[in-house]
Amino acid sequence: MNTLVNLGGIVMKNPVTTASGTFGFGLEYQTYVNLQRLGAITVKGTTLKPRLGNPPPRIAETPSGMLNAIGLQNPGVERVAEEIMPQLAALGVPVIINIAGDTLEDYAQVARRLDGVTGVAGLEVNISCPNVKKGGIQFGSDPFTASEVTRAVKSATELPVIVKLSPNVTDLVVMAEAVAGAGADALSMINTLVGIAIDVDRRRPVLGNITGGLSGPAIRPVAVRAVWQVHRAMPLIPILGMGGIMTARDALEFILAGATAVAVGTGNFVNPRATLDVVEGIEHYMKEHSFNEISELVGLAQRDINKE
Amino acid sequence: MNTLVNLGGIVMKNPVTTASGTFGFGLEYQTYVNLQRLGAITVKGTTLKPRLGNPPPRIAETPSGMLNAIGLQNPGVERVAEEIMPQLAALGVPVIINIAGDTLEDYAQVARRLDGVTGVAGLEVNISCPNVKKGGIQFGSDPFTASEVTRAVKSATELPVIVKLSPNVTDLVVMAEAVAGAGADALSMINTLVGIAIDVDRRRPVLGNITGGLSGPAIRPVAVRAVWQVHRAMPLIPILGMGGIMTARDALEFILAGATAVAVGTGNFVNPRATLDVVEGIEHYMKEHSFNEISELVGLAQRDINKE
Amino acid sequence: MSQLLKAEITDCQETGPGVWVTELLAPSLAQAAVPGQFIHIRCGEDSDPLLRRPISIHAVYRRSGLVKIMFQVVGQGTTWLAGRRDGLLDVMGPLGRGFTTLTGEQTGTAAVPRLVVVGGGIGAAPLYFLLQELARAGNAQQVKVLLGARNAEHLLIHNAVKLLGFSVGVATDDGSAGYHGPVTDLLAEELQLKLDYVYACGPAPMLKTLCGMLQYAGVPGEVSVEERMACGVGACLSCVCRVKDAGGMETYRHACVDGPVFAAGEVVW
Amino acid sequence: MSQLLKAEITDCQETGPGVWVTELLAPSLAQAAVPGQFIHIRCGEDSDPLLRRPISIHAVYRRSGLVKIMFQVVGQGTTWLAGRRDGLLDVMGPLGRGFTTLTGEQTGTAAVPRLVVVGGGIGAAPLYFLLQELARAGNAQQVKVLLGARNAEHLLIHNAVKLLGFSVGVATDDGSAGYHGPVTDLLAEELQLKLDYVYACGPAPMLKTLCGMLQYAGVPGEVSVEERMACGVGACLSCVCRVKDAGGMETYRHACVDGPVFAAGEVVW
Ligand SMILES: Cc1cc2nc3c(=O)[nH]c(=O)nc-3n(C[C@H](O)[C@H](O)[C@H](O)COP(=O)(O)OP(=O)(O)OC[C@H]3O[C@@H](n4cnc5c(N)ncnc54)[C@H](O)[C@@H]3O)c2cc1C
Ligand SMILES: Cc1cc2nc3c(=O)[nH]c(=O)nc-3n(C[C@H](O)[C@H](O)[C@H](O)COP(=O)(O)OP(=O)(O)OC[C@H]3O[C@@H](n4cnc5c(N)ncnc54)[C@H](O)[C@@H]3O)c2cc1C
Ligand SMILES: Cc1cc2nc3c(=O)[nH]c(=O)nc-3n(C[C@H](O)[C@H](O)[C@H](O)COP(=O)(O)O)c2cc1C
Ligand SMILES: Cc1cc2nc3c(=O)[nH]c(=O)nc-3n(C[C@H](O)[C@H](O)[C@H](O)COP(=O)(O)O)c2cc1C
Ligand code: FES
Ligand code: FES
Repeated sequence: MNTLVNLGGIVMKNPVTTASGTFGFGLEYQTYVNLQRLGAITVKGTTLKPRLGNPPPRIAETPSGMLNAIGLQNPGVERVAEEIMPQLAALGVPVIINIAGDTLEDYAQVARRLDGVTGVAGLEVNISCPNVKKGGIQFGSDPFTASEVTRAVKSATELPVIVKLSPNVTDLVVMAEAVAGAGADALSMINTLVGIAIDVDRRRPVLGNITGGLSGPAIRPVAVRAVWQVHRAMPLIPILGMGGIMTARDALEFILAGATAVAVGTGNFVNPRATLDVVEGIEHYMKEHSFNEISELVGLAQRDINKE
Repeated sequence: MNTLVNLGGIVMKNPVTTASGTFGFGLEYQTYVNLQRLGAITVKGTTLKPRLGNPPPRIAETPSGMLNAIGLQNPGVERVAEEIMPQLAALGVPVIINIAGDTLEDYAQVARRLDGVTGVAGLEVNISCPNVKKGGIQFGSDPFTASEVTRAVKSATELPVIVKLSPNVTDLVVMAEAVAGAGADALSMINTLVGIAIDVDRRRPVLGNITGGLSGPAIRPVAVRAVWQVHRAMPLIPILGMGGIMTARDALEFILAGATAVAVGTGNFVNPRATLDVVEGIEHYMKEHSFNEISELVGLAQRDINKE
Repeated sequence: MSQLLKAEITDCQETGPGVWVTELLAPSLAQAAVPGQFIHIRCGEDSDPLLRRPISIHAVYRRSGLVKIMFQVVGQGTTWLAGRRDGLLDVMGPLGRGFTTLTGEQTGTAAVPRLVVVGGGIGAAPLYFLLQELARAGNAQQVKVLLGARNAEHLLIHNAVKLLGFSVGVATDDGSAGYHGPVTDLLAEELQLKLDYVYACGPAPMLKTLCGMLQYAGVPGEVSVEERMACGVGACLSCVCRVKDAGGMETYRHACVDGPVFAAGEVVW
Repeated sequence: MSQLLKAEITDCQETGPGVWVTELLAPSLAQAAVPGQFIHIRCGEDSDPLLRRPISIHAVYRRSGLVKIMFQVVGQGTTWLAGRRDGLLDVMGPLGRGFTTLTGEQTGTAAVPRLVVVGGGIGAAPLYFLLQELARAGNAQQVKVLLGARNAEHLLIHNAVKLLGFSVGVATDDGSAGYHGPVTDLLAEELQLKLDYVYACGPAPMLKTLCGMLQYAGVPGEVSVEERMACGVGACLSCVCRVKDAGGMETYRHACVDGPVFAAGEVVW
């Protein structure tokens, strides 16, 4: 049985990684998870300068989901490269670093700094950040700015670049085409949906930041649809699928819809062993249904569906 | 205590109605609900000609939500006007008819046919239907076509017109402004999110139609956010809020975020008395917190939030 | 008339591998229910699982106000249900169109009609209530019950049905009890003699075969089908079953209100 | 070291109005736990409620491997938890940084230090474990315990604490037991004499007042705070608490790993 996948140049021994921001730098979960069993570790959003993040409360629970407004708290790319990467590199597992910024130049600088750092196997570009120069409009909601960010990052690094798409758009395929056209090696989807929870007793939003990002099982159908649509339109670009994965069956929904690899996010909070349970469950499924190559499963649910 | 609201010309004795497609024509729930206690009854999507709907399976359950792809099964506007409205009119409760179509002309004709039919208090225009003429692009995802539909319906009827917005867009406020500019008397939000569920054993989509609309508590944070954003941008246009309302507290989230009235949808399936529980729960809340007018609550959670 | 009620759970027992029988104290349900109808059960207080689960009424004891359901644990909802040993259960019911329980008069024959009742797997659940009613009507002699299962261990209701006085034929996929093969083979034998009516419930492939056989033999009957349901009351239009109408035109009917029991000749498989 | 484990529920009792004590058989937890630490509990098998719930360790019996938690039913998760009378509970723990249990040596004084332990409402829960440890260290004489509650009925742990040999002062909002007023008034009295260290847990307003009093009096201490948590292990960065660092600069610390116990002077209210 072969579970090896190639995610746009990042070679993973199995298709399972972690969703950025939900697994810290991996080390936080070492007590529960043998990190070396993971296909890759995707770490939290890293910016040029350290960031303190948003005022609390930063999370709110919603039915089968949660809202978060962490606000990209992180120690900055310098400390990630100098202090954290050496520890992670020692594990021998590919590390994907999620990067973010307020300007194109921010993204490019972070990417440049990480180029060649031992252990870094690829970058995941979070384009759901407001573009300060363009009046707060998100890079991720406009195909042109999204392609600009992609180009800026690509030209700053030799590393494989995954662009992470936001589901909060009218047409995800347009976004996918734009960033693929600008050189993205892979796509990851989905980032969180924008949501609000109101505290009915205090008559104000629960979160300090008012809006937050909705994640968890609640959004899974939206995420699977995103993967399906993009894989259908662009079958050749590898997709890292995520959104509400708790079990191997959830992960298989994404793979059957067209994802080459999957990431476990909020699921880690519920079951700290979720990543390994997914790895083992996929292996079990392949054995049970006699699949030798994980690639046979990718997009399989679309096979008998007529092209419109 | 005064719970009377005016939803763009539709006067409701309390702010609670039903979400289109989830309450049949109301009569199906008569055994469980005293329909006369409702602020209004919103009935299922009605088209010019009868429609058979999509092949089964038409629903799939997802975490705290469900996907549906009913495909607008309905008996057509003629039978709704002739056979169903007389029964509903006898109740003395305002009836809102949800209308849909493939072309502008379809919408206009359905609206014209319902103009003046006894008991019909207003129309709710479902713009999440593919525009046949424009190659299947949804009316609801393009501001221009959405405003065209609104104009077509407005000029075909004297009835108050509520336009129902789809959340599957990059910027809901742009859509809201477009349809308000075209004469919509009120807005309703949100329609379902587009989703897919995969049957991992059969390795194909669960729904006959592949994609379905996600509803239920899972989407509530997205719906509350939609109401919040639109009310913030356009505080004067009344909003009918919906998406995952199961209890009075859920309904109050929408009202505090800026909704003038609320609709219970998927919640009816779980608790057939949900609408009345919401009516009573809102009254109880107003008593407990000494609010005399329901209007005092509308948008209250935004009051102390600085305008950006 | 259907009601929304909190029924007290008075008993809950595992009666087969993964098959549970829960007993509810619900006098209004016991009074109103007809065989083939179902109840719609809320499984939990939270929003996952969200939708109610439809389960047929398995047995009714009108005098004591007790109602039983029999269900197979297959997923989230039924797992939750099997864990309830006491307390109150939130149910809607009775719902749907049940079986037409035939008497001699209804079939227009002077004699007691000759009926066959066919159950496959967990499909046997609603048939016990039907047989209770047929036994009360006093025509057990003229009813043959055929039950199919994967193997002997998975056979349901056969002992209880014998106690009601019915003659029972058994078929298993592996031959570990009764006939070795599909239960429809036993029906084929019964169809050699004149038959007035057949009632059936079971997996879709079995019902499909059975409807074909009945059509070929010209014998009327009724089958209970399963569709995914949300509302249970005809409001959401999710539970469609493809049927032929009187004129032979194909259309959709709703399993929750037009069914779950349909005339055997009506269903398009 | 923290573990993910299935702990057997050996008992569950309501000990106050809406306050429950659940006993778990969890030897590894009993061995490793320090007062002030918490466990992170999965409440249900489905996805609503989704996140684990953090609950402090209330009591530990190392020899029998038993651990108790004491919790107030306030919502979905705690309602579920109060319904568990047996079976296995999915917990992670022990988590967080607990109280520094002071001995004479640590404070640098030759004599046994004079300590005050202040609990408000359900905040008393983790303090019992702290007092168990202080009693084991044999300095019960030098510890004063102050407990506040809404009214006499809502008072927690006071009898158990007396049994451990501690002297207890009580305050209630309505005067139905002990002093009529906030428990911090009792602390003010204690602060008249020399005090070495104060431990506290309770509602935020109480802790805020208390930290102000300690700062004014120049007495060191520790408080346990509550923040909303997702992961419980420092990975999600949700549970931030605003603190002053050594240089007096304000920054965020994470209640799940840097706390829930913080130095009283550190927290910015
Ligand atoms: C009218 C009617 C009467 C029924 N009577 C009985 C009965 O007496 N005993 C019994 O054991 N079962 C009965 N069923 C089937 C029962 O409703 C499903 O097994 C149950 O809903 C599964 O719920 P779950 O949460 O355990 O499984 P899920 O996790 O929801 O699903 C497990 C499997 O069951 C299927 N399923 C889910 N919901 C339905 C549904 N509404 N209809 C058909 N399949 C479904 C799913 O596709 C999946 O394969 C009946 C169904 C209907 C429609
Ligand atoms: C380190 C720590 C230790 C704790 N120890 C105890 C204890 O020993 N006994 C006890 O009764 N409670 C304790 N709590 C509080 C307990 O975690 C919450 O009461 C519980 O999570 C509420 O869950 P629920 O599902 O019942 O309520 P929900 O429906 O989730 O919420 C009910 C209320 O509780 C608040 N709440 C929810 N989650 C948290 C959270 N993580 N932290 C703070 N407030 C929250 C909500 O804002 C809401 O007002 C502790 C909290 C923390 C952070
Ligand atoms: C607490 C939290 C923090 C997150 N931080 C980031 C981040 O820094 N960068 C990013 O691209 N996505 C971030 N995400 C989004 C996740 O990586 C993921 O796309 C999303 O949560 C959906 O997956 P899930 O439902 O499995 O959590 C965060 C999500 C959560 C819940
Ligand atoms: C089974 C079903 C059928 C629906 N049919 C319609 C419809 O005909 N027209 C329409 O505008 N919305 C329709 N909707 C959407 C609902 O009216 C509502 O916008 C959505 O379900 C969100 O609310 P909820 O989460 O409370 O269900 C339907 C929803 C469901 C679940
Ligand atoms: S289940 Fe809703 S119409 Fe049948
Ligand atoms: S709860 Fe996740 S960092 Fe503290």
